[in-house]
Amino acid sequence: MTLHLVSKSPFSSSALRDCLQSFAEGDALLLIEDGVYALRHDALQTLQNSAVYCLEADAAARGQRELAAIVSGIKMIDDAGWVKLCTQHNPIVSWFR
Amino acid sequence: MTLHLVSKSPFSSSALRDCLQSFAEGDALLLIEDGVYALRHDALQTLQNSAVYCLEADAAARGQRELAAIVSGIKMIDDAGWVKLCTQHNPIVSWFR
Amino acid sequence: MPRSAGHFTIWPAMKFSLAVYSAPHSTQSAASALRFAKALLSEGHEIYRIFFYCDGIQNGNSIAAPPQDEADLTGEWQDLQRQYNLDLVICIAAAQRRGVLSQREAERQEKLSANLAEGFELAGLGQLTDAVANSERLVTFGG
Amino acid sequence: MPRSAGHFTIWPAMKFSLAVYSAPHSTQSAASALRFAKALLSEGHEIYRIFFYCDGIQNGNSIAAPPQDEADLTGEWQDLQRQYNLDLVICIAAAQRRGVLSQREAERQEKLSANLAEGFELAGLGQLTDAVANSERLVTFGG
Amino acid sequence: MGNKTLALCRTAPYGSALAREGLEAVLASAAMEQEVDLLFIGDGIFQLLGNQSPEEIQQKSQRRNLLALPMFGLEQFYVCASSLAERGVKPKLIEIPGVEIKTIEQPGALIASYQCVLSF
Amino acid sequence: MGNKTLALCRTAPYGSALAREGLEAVLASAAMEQEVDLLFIGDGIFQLLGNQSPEEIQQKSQRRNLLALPMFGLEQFYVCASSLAERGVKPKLIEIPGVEIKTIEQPGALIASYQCVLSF
Repeated sequence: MTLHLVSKSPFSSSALRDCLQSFAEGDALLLIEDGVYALRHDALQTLQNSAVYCLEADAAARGQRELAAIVSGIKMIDDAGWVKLCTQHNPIVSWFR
Repeated sequence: MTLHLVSKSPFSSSALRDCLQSFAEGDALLLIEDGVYALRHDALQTLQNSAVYCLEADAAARGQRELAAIVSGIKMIDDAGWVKLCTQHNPIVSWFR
Repeated sequence: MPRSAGHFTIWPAMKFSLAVYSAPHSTQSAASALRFAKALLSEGHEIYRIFFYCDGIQNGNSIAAPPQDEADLTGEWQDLQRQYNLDLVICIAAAQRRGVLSQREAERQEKLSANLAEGFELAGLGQLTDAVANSERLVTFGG
Repeated sequence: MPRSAGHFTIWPAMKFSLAVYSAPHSTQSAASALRFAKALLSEGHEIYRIFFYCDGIQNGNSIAAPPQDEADLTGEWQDLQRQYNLDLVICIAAAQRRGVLSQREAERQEKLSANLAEGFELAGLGQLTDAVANSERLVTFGG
Repeated sequence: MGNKTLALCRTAPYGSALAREGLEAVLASAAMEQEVDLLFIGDGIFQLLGNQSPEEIQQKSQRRNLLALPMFGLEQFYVCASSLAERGVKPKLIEIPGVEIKTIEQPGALIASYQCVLSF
Repeated sequence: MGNKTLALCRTAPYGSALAREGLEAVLASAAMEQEVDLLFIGDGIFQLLGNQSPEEIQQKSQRRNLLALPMFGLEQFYVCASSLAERGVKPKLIEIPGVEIKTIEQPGALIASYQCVLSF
């Protein structure tokens, strides 16, 4: 199934919303760059039973690591974990605007 | 009063929404570039009693000139009209993301 | 002082500066800035300075070679500069980061080539502050 | 074939290509692409090609001179290219529009200087199609 | 290998170069006889509208690139139904000569059926 | 002339260079003793958060630029209250040594009181 990469803030871009409209059952979502601010956004709640990941370095850079740790259902991963997700899913779709 | 320039689509960017949150009575709004798609968005309805302008060339480029003509309360202007608006208002605030 | 704009006279003329944050051929906003600058001048207003910042510094990249049927913004800025003796200033720090260098900067940075277009000038951010201080209107083009 | 990644062996290794649409020093995404490329290689995967398109072509601008305490992405791509013999391809049409030229292109376009960084190669969009056809995974970095 | 490819077209024309450069990449794929489909979604559906007059902003028509696609065997475009509805664009207004427009309700399922997705 | 200036800081740090380059422009103004105020609004409020570790993504701290501002006489930041609320950031979490944080409810009125607004 598809791996979706979202790299923009859900407060200023439609990237996350557009991604969720194109989300199929079994898909996975990885938040990178400003996409990690999705941790603070309601939209993620529609994905409670799905695989949602967050790139730890990007969360840490933005002071969101502690928050990420307490948002339930979000798995923090490092770069090697990102690579692994990409081997486990296909296609890989980037939502960068 | 302030002239606000919005240049991004309200369907993919928070530019228009953010602008409207910072809109004061007596301000004017000019839609340029992809901002002209605001003609198709509900958000503009909150501005019924305000001065809302649309750059005709940008609307025409995108096939929105006919629509602009029938959306009530929107004034179509050319580049000279844009210049005039800038002389009549200050400050001029650009919402481009 | 009243200005002549073709057939008629406009009062009052105003002093504008523009801040341009976007590269040509990426978004429309550099092209919008050029159109607005032309409209200002043809309406008889004065342009105190055009300050290119962030990705906008690419407007002064002399080796861009867009296809014949696409706009050549660098060339159009240069034409306008010659015609109106415009002050086209490129932020030197933003340009160094992104690879637009004058001959002198290229030597200083030990780079093999320079690509700053004639008619543009590299200077510090103080020129933006100065433009703000000395203009009646500042219009920003970004995104 | 299993690949060695430092101390341990990973199976199965995969063939990746990356598409990079963003310039260094404008958004984070070119830096993310570089980090992801390094992670791929250290996990033992193969990179078939990295294709630079849209503003991404600025990654191959040899005269960018970022301050010492900021990342030098062009230099880092070059290091990685040398170490792994990577295929770093810059879309020639996108680069012409935006002012990144090889010596040969500069002469053909009658431009006074060239700025394509060593280790990068100019080629057509067919190289993106070819990368898609010959890779098991394509990851896009844009925005 | 091959790898059936979907071009996800989600940007409006003219405001940025991405819509144009995306179509150029699709044309290149089609010219090389790679299997590529298009899905217009989000603001990408604005690329399909008629009456575009980009000469008013000194740009080339992007619709012309769309019209060239059938010559390369691309005779069917997928269009996201909810993107049209959200923007108040009636499906019957979308017309590209030589192209069959297929509106879809579940873009996620379509996307997942491809080996490669290029986003523009 | 002078021209009282407002820097409208509406972008998150690190994801794009705009937040950083905006602060550099503000520093330049302050160093030249021009009157400039800052309003953090929208995603710009994320610039103010503590615990930023940008070294994890090989970037320099942008908070360090903020911390330099009081040295140039910038001792008060305006922050949009509804932008904080929308993002779930409690006002008391925002702390910049040497800076008084003034949350405002009506950004439009504040903006209109300036002769010049720089958006970043």
